[in-house]
Amino acid sequence: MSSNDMITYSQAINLAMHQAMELDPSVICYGLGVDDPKRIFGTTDNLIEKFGAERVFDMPTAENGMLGIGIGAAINGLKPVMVHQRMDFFLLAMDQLVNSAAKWNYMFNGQRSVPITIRLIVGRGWGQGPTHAQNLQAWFAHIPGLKVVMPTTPEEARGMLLQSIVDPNPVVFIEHRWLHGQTGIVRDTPTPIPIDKAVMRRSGTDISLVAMSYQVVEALRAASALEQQGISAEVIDLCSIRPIDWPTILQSVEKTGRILALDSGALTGSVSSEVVAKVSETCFSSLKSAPARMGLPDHPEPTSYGLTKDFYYGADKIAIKAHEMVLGECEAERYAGLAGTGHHDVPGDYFKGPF
Amino acid sequence: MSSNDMITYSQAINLAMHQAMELDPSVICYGLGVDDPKRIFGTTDNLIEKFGAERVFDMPTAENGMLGIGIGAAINGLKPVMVHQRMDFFLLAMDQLVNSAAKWNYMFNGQRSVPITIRLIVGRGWGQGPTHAQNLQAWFAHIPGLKVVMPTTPEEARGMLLQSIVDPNPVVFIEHRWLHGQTGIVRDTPTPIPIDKAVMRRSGTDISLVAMSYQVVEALRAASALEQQGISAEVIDLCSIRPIDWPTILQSVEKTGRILALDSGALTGSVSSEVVAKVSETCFSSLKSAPARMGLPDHPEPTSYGLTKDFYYGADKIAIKAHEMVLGECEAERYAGLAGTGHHDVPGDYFKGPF
Amino acid sequence: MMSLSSTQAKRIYSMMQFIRKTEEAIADNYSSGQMRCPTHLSIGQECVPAVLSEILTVNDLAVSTHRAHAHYLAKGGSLDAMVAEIYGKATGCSGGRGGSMHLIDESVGFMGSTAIVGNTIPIGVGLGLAKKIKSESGIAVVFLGDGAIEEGVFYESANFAALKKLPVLFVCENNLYSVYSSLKDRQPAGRKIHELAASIGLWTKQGNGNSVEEAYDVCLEAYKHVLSGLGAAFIELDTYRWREHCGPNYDNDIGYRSVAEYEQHRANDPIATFETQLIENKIISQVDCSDVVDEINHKVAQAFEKAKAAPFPDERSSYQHVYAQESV
Amino acid sequence: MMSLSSTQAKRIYSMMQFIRKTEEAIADNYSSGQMRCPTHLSIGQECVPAVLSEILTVNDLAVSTHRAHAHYLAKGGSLDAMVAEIYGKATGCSGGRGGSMHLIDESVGFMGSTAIVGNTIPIGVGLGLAKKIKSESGIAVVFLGDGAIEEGVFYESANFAALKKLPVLFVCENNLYSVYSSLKDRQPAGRKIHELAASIGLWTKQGNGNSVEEAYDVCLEAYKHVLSGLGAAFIELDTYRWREHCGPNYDNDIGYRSVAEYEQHRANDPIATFETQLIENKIISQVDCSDVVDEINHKVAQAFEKAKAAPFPDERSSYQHVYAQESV
Ligand SMILES: Cc1ncc(C[n+]2csc(CCOP(=O)(O)OP(=O)(O)O)c2C)c(N)n1
Ligand SMILES: Cc1ncc(C[n+]2csc(CCOP(=O)(O)OP(=O)(O)O)c2C)c(N)n1
Ligand SMILES: [Mg+2]
Ligand SMILES: [Mg+2]
Repeated sequence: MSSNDMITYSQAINLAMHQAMELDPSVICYGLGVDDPKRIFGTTDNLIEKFGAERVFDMPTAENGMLGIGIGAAINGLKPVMVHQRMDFFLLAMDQLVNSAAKWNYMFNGQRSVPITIRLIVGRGWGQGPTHAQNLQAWFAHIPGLKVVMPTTPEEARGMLLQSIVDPNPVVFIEHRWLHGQTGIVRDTPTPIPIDKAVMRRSGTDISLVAMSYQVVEALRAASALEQQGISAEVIDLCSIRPIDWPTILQSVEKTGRILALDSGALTGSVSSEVVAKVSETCFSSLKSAPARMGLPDHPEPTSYGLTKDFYYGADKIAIKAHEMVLGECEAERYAGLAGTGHHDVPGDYFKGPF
Repeated sequence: MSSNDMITYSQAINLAMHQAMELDPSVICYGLGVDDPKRIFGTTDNLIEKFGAERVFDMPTAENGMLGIGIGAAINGLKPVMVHQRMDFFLLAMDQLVNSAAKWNYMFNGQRSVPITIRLIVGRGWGQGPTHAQNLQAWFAHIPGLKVVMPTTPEEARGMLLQSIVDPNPVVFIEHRWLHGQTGIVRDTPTPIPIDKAVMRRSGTDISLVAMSYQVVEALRAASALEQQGISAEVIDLCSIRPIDWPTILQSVEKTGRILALDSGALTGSVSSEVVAKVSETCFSSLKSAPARMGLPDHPEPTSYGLTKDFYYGADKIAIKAHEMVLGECEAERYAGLAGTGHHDVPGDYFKGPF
Repeated sequence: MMSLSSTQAKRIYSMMQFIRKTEEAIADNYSSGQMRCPTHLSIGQECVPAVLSEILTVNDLAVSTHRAHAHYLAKGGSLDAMVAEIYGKATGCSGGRGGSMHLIDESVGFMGSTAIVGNTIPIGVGLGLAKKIKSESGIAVVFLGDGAIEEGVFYESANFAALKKLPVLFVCENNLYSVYSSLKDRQPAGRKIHELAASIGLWTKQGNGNSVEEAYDVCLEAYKHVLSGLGAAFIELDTYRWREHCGPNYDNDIGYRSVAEYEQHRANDPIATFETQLIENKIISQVDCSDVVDEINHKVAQAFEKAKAAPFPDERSSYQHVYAQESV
Repeated sequence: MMSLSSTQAKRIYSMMQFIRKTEEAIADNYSSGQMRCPTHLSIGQECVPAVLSEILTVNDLAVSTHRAHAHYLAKGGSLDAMVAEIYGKATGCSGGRGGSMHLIDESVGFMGSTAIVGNTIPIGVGLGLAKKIKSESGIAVVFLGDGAIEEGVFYESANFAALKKLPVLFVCENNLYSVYSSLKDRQPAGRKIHELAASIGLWTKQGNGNSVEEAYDVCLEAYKHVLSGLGAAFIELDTYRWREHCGPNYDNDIGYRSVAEYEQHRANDPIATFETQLIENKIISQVDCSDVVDEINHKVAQAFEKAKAAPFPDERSSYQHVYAQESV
C-alpha cells in the first residue's frame, strides 16, 4: 500500500498510521478492535504486526477512563491515536475530552499540551439506528482547545491524519463510514496536510455550497447537475470544523452572493448554523438572497429501512434547494436523476451488513 | 415562603420543589448536597425535613450512573429531579443523557417517555475557572428529544420548574449562579408556566436583543440606557432554548429589522449562532443591517481576577454594539456608566467566596 | 433433577429450544437482506435466560443489551413483535424504530434493551429504586455481559444498588468475549468477575451457565435473596457464544479464537445436554422433543411470515415521538 | 522510629509543618478577599504527603485533585509559585489561569491537579503507561480522596493499571467526607475501600494516615512494589480534614459532623503526635521545633509578600494558550 496509487479512504488512513508510527516511535494506537480480525474496517491493518503489541493495543470497554489514560500518556511524551468504531460510544468520554484534553494547555498556562488524536467513525445505514449513527460534530466544534477535522478525500484523510498526530493539540478526527470505500490518488510521501484549511473542490459563481465529510460527495454531484442547468455552484469542503477557515468561505460568498451550508448532523445548532450565522454577520451586504442550511431532521435516526429513506439528504435535494435559491422555483423532478437507484441504506451494492 | 411575595430566584426554585413534591408523591429530588447544610444555595431547603430521606437524598459522586438510575426510576413511574451544583460535572453523564434519556421515547416508538428534570447550575466569578463555570447549553440544545430551559426571573424559575417536572420528557433546567440572588414577585399558586415560550421583556422598535438567562438582565439594563439615547430596543428572553419559540423572535425581527443575539456561552457554535442563522434564513428581506451575535470569548475561563475582567460582557458592551447597529458609530464612553463599579467577579458585595 | 419439577424442566427445555429455533431462523434468513440492522445472536447461550423464565414473574422488570433476543423471549416478550422489529416493520415491538438492539415488551416487564454497552445497567437499578420507593412487588433484573462490567457505569450502578439495598439482580453472562476481544486483553489475569462484584458490596454467586440445574439453583437462590429484601445480587454464569459477535455466521476462521476452543464449548451445548438428561431421566422422550421443536418451528415460521408480510411504518411518521405529548 | 533515620524523621516533621503553616497562612489571609478562587485546605492531612516526600524522587510523577496544596508542596513544588497562583498572579505556577485547584510544577514531577472529581485518575495511569512504553524510570502517583473512588473512571483506570501492571501508585486519603457527605451515604456499610481496590486487581495496603511511622511503612512498601515492576498498587490512609471542605473556616457548627467527632480526630493531630514522639526519642528538641517553625513561617510570609506584590497577568494575554503552537 503506497506510491501515488488509487487507494481507498480506509487504506489512506492505514497508510498514514504506518507512516506516523514509522516516523515517530512515540506514536501509539489503541481502541476497541484495533488489533482484531476486522482491524477497524481495515484502517489498522498490519499495525500490530509491524509495531508490536506495546504500541498497538485493544482496550477494555471503558471509554472515559481510556481517553484519560491517553491524555496522561500524551502528557508524558507519547502521541496516542485512539479509535472508536462509532462516535456514539465516545459520549461516555466527554469529561476527559472537554475538561482535560481541551483545557490542559490553557489552564496550565501553555506549559504542557495534549497531543492526542481521537478517530471517531460515524455510522450510517443498514439500520444503525438511534445510537450507532450520530453526527455530533457540532459539540466538538463548540469547544475551545479542540481541533476537529472531517476530511472527505483519501489524500486528505491521509495527510490530515498525519498532521493531526503531529499537532501538539487534541484533535478529533471524524470519519464517515460511507467514505471508507471512496477511492482517490494518494501521495506516497509522509507529507502532512494542514488541518485548518478549507478546500475549494469546485469553483463557481452563482452559489457557494459549503459542506463537510460525506456531504461534500453529494454536493459535488449536485454541482455537476446544476452546471447542466446553467447554474455555477462553488463547492467548499470545510475539512476542518474547528477552526473553520473563514477567509476561504467568506471570499467565496462575497463572490457568489449565495450560501447553502450542508451539514451531516441534525440541523438545529449544527455547524451549518455557525457557518450561516458568521456569513450573515460578515457578508451581509454581499448576499443576494437569504442564506440557507440543510441538515438531518431534528429527530433520532430510526432503524427501519422503511423509515430512513428521507432521513439523509443527497445530491437531488441539494440541487433542488440550490436551484431554487439561484433561479426561484424548481420542479421536484428536475434533479430526480440524482437520487440513488439501489437500496438507500447502503453506500453500494458491495455492502451486505451487518455493520 | 409563599404568597405573591418578593422572593429570590433560589427561594422560587425551592418553592416550586415544595409544591411539586406536595402535589405528587412520585416526585423525588436527589444529587450531591441536596440534603447537606448548604442545600444547593438554599434551593432544597426543608425538602428532606418535609418529604423524608426516601424522596430526598444525597448520592455517591457518580454522575453518569446516577443519571441512568434517575432515568430508570422515571421509566418506572417516578419523576426525579436531579441536581448538579455545576454544569461542568454533568459532562460525565452525556451517554445517559443523549443515548438514553433523549431517545427512549423515540426509539421505543412512543411507548415510554422519561420524565426527568435535571437542574444544572452555571458557575461564574470568584475564580471558578476553566471547569466550574462552563455554559454548555448549546450542546443540550442540539439534541432532539431533550427540552432545555434557562429561566431568568424568579417567577419563571418557579413556574418553569414546575412544568419541567410534570413534562413527560427529559428537561435540562439551567440556572445561572448570578440569578440565584435576584428578587421578584412570585405567584403562590402551583401554576406551571409553559416551557416552550419566549417572553418579550420589553418592547421596542429599532432592534431586537435576544438573550437567555443572566444575559437578559444585562440586556434590559442596556435597553434602558439605549432608550435615553433615543434607541428603542426590544428585549426577548428565550426562556427555552430547545425548543426555541421562533414565532416570537421572527415577529420581533420583522418589526425591528435588526437582531443582536446575546449568548452566555462561548460564541462559536452557540445558541446565538442558531438564532442568527434562523433569523437570517427566515427574515432576510426584513433585515436592515447585518445580524450580530455576542458571546463569551472562544477560550476557557481563566481563574485569575486579573484575567477575567473582560471575559464576561455586560450592559455596556451590549449597548455599544446595539447603538452601532442602529446608528453607526458609537464612542466607547457613551455607555461607560453601565459598567459595574464593584469587583467584576461577584454578583454583589454580599458575595465573599469561596463559591 | 433436584430442585426442578418435571413440568418446570420441560418448560425450560422448551424455552431453550424456542430461543434457539428463533435465532436459527434469524440466521437462516439474514442473508436475504431483509433484516437490515445489526443483529447479535445468543445461540449457545440459551440456558440462563430459559432458567430465569421459570423464576421471574410479570412483576419483575428486566433490561438488556445489544444481545437481547433471548432475554426478551424468556421474559415472555412477543415473538411476532420481535421478528417484525428486526424486519423493521410497523408491527415491530418498537414500531421499527429500534431494530434488533432495541426490544421492548412492557406488558411482560421487559422494559427495554439498548445498544450502548453498559447503558441499561443504571436504568435497571433505577427501576429497582422506583420499586423500593413505591413499595412495589418484584425485582429488577439487569442482563449484562462480561464486557459491560468494564464500564465505569457498572461500578457506579452496583455501588448504589448495594448502598441502598435495592431489589436488583445483575445477571452476567460471561461468554469470554467482547466482540473479538478475549477476557485476558481486558481484565486482570485471574480476577473473577463475581468476586469483584462481591467486593463492591453485592451478594454474589457463580455457576455454569450451560447447565440448567446449576444455573437454576444459582438464579433461584439469588432471586430469593433479592426478593426477600436483603439487597442487590450479582450472578455470573459461564457460557459461550457460538456464532459471530454480530451477524448470522460462524467466524472461527477469522482467528480471534481457536477452533479447538470453539469445539470444546460447542460440546457443552446446554440444550443437547439437558435433552439427554431429560430423556435419561425419562422426563421426556425423543419423540416429545421432536414435537416440541416442531411446534416451535411452526410458531417461528409463522412469525417470520407475518413479519415479512407486514408493512413498513409510514415514512411520514418518522418525525413522531421525539417528544411525548401528554403530561404525566 | 523503626524504618526512619533521624534525618528522615526530621525532614518529614519539617514537611508537615511546612504544609500546615502554608495552609494556615492561606486561611488567615483568605478573608481579605485577595485569593479569589475556591480553595481546599489539607490542614490535619499533612502526614501522608509529607511521608511520600521522603520516598518519591523527581523521576516519579504525580497528579492530584481539588485539594492539592499538600501534594504539590510535598512533591517539591515551588511555594512561591503556588501562593502566587492562589492570588491569581502572573508569577503563579499556572500563570493565574488555574488557581488553587490547578497546580503544576513539572520541574519536580508534579504534573497537575484538576478540579473535577476523579478527573486526574486516568491521567495518572496514562503517565504510568507512557513510562512503561518508554521504559522510563520512576512511577506515577495518583492522589485521590474517598469520594473520588465512587466515580466510574476510578474503576476503569484501576482495571487498566492492574491489567497492564503499570507503574502506578494510587494514594487514597480517606478523610471520611466528600464535601458534607459522610461515607455511609455514599458507599455500602462495612465495605473497605482498600479491599475493593484489591478485588479490582491492585496490590493494596491500608494504614493510619495520621501516624508518620505507619504511613511511612505503608507508602514505602507500596512504592517498592510498584517500582520493582510488580504492578500497580493502591494504599488507603485514614485521616481527617479539620476545616471546612472549601474555604478557610471551621464548620463544625453547621451540622454535618459532630463536634465530638471533630475533637476526637483533632486529638490525632499528626504533627503534634509526631513532635511528641521525636522529642521523647530525643531526635529533636522543643527548641529545634520552634526553629523549624520559625524558619518556615518566615519562608511562608515571604511567599505571601511576593505574591501580593506580584502583578496580575496581562488581561490581553487571556486569549493565549488555547492551542499550543509548535509541533511536538
Ligand atoms: C460504549 C460502547 N462501546 C463499545 C461498543 C461496541 N460493542 C458492541 S457489543 C460489544 C461487546 C460487549 O461485550 P459483552 O458485554 O461481553 O457482551 P456480549 O457481546 O459478549 O454479549 C462492544 C464492545 C458499544 N456498543 N458501546
Ligand atoms: C465530577 C464532580 N462532581 C462533583 C464535584 C464537587 N466536589 C468537589 S470536591 C468533592 C468531594 C470529593 O471528595 P473526596 O474525593 O473524598 O476528596 P476530599 O474533598 O475529601 O479531599 C466534590 C463532590 C466535582 N468537583 N466534580
Ligand atoms: Mg461477552
Ligand atoms: Mg474525602
